[in-house]
Amino acid sequence: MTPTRKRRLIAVALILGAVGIATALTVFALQQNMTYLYTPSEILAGKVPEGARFRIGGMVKDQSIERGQSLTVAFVVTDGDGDMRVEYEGILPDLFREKQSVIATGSMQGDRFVATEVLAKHDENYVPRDVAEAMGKAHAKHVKPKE
Amino acid sequence: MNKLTLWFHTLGSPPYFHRLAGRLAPWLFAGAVLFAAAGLYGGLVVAPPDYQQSDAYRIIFVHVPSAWMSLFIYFVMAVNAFIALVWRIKLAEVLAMACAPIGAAFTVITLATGAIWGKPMWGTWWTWDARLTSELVLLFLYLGVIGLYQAIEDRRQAARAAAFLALIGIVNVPIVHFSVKWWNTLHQGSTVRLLGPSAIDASMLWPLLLVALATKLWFVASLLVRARVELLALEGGKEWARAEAQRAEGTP
Amino acid sequence: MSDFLAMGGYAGYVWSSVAIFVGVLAIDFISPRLRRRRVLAELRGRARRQQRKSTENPTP
Amino acid sequence: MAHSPDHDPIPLLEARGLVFARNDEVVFGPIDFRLMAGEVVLVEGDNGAGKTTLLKVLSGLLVAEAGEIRLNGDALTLARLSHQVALLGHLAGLKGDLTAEENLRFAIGLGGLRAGITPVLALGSVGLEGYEDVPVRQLSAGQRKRVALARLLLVPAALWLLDEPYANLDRGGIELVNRLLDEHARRGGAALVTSHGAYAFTSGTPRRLPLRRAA
Amino acid sequence: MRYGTAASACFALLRRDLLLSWRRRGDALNPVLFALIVVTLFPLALGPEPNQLARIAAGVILVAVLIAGLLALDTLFRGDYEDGTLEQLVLSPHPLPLLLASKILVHWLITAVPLVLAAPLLAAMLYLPADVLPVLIAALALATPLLSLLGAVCVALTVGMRRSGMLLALLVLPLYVPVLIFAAGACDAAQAGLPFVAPLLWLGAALALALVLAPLACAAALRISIT
Repeated sequence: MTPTRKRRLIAVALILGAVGIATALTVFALQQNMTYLYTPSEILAGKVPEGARFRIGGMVKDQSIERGQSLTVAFVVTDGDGDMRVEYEGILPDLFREKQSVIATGSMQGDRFVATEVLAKHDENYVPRDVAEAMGKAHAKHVKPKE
Repeated sequence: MNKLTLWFHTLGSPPYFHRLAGRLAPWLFAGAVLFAAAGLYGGLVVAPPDYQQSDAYRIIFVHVPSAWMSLFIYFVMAVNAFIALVWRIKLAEVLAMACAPIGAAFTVITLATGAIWGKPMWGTWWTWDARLTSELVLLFLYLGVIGLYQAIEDRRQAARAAAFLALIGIVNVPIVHFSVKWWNTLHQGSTVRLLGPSAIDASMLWPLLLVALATKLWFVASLLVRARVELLALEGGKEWARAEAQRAEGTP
Repeated sequence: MSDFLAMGGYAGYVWSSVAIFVGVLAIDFISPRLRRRRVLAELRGRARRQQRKSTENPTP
Repeated sequence: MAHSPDHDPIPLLEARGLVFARNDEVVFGPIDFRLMAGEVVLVEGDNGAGKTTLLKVLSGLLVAEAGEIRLNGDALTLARLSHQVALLGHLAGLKGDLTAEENLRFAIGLGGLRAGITPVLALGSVGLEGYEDVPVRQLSAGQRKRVALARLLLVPAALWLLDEPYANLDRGGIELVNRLLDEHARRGGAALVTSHGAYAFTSGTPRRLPLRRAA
Repeated sequence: MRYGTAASACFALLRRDLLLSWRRRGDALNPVLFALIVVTLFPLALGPEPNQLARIAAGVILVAVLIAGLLALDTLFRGDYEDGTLEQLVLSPHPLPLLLASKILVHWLITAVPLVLAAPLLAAMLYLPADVLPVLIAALALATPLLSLLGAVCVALTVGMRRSGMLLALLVLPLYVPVLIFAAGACDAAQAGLPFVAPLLWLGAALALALVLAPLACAAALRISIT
């Protein structure tokens, strides 16, 4: 084997080895929750450690918004399977409404989630109002539990 | 020499490219303005309000095409950078370097309009989620390529060094694109998909595609104009460049 | 017409976005043109200098 | 090359149609020359004629615009630099914080060692006996140049590319360079030496390669 | 005649760089002193409230280490470039990536390892909870070689420039962003009591790739910028 060829072989072997190790570590990493975004049912299942600051994601439950004095507000976030009461004080985004996806940051205090920030997440669907109403009537029962 | 390489060499000859680009660019610009006007009219006037976001969603018509371009241009830049580094073709170096400012412009538009859109809808100008952060890194990469290109005295060497940086930065492009898939973040997923049905009503889709087409044409036009100037500066000592300078004196 | 300009209360957001889009692209349109003018002026200057040199001491 | 007779020995270094350009302006070329073993060639030219650039191109540091370089008949490429070439540039490549001997030991580690010589012997033959343990920082410019010359004696390169080796040297130093070049040529080595003409060889009359700035 | 092997060349380079930094051993403390001063500034600017400091401690330490590393990057090739040794390295017949890997290794040992060792002190200054410290050190141990490797590629691109400081920062920081995000992510998660292994695994994966690819890229970049 010529020296050049040997050198090239070693380089290729090294690169393949590195890619292999990197892939293995990535596969391990992907099995963990890294976004720290939990759904209400995950919280109820005890997947969030005590006292942790994390983000909760889900849909604002229909007719659950209670506005208190000044800017305090309480609502229930649901993922279809579990409900979690969220309390927040501050200005809410325009999109915040019932049946809207939200992401709130905060921590558990007892059995309720106290948020320091509430952001509204809109989906990637864009539909004219009348079309949405027509669709809404047709699929009134189909609440997407995914978000 | 086969036909393809012959064609490539003719096109790669600076005076020929200069002439061709000078002839094409105005038409491309005109087309871009025409399509953009039609698309924006369709988006801002004709298209109905969204059921969730009402009229605020109309920012999509400038935000999304710019975002596509910010990634697309980086890809074009990296391809040219690769060609420049491997085959040392001058035109490829020039094209790669001409991509950077245009890409940076579209990235700035994407970030600015995104922030403006985020404020009323999400409730924040900025959030450090994966999509936004990686797009910001994309801007830094563009600026790094421009900065490196400006900083080195020898133009060819500067182009090669900056092209190398551009190639390293290509890692970021898939991260930007797939960030909404890989991380569940505030930014919504892709609306318009190449495969499968798009998640946008047809009445809103056609203006979006028109503006997207306009930005593509604009990119090509701007690329040609910028590459043209760069070639002129690079080949200042050559006969054709001198002739061009004399010819342009009469028509300022 | 004013309804259209008001954008359902989001006028500031929508129109500033469009303005940024148009404004940044306008800059992108102008800057290579300015650079081209500079480059051409520089090339003419170089040509003049060379001409002067060759008339002052013509090549033997 | 169809005309070259078959019994012609392979030149140590050969350049064919070598052109170098910077910012699209030709710096030198096209140049053709051959350097046989046992030959010393003086590259002459005014300031800015491209002498340093030529040596950098020949060593592989810079890439030529056109033409080719052959070492012992094999094309020189970036991927295949060889032990055959030693370059002495404007910068000596010495670390001020290290002693003369430590610097030379590093050079050996990087470039290999010629048979029958040691760093101490090499320092002796450039007139620096007893300076082995002196940090290079404390040496004069001329002495540093001598250390750099000692590096050439140590590494097993057959081709020396010397860029202005006479600069900073006194009369004794100039004679030293000439003596080293003579010895190197007699061993079967070859050297390409640049000089802007202020110093002449004291022994023999080497071949000259004039270099003029391209119009 | 004895032609050197690649291994002996790397060994000579390692030996020389270590010897050089030993002769200037005072310089090795500079990054640590810098990080120490930066960390000191935060209690002065934000007030000495332990709870508040503890919350930002990991992030501040990571940023201080990152910037200290950034400032030290310039010395990686500067000396060798100015005295011509870099030319000798590029001209040597041994694989340039290997030689550069040796240089980067020494640079990491000299500039980054003291920072990792100083991390407990920095952490104590900012009241970082004791159970987060091991995670911080693990994150630093994975992140600092990654920073050195990525930084080396950018330094190689700017090596010929006289004043490259600001530009170098502009080139390097985008590449540092993901490293910082994952390292800080691990510390944050540990502090919040959430699982923290995933970001460390990502760092490990990136390090494995960078160990092999960065020296190659660094060599290519150096070849471009030294000509």
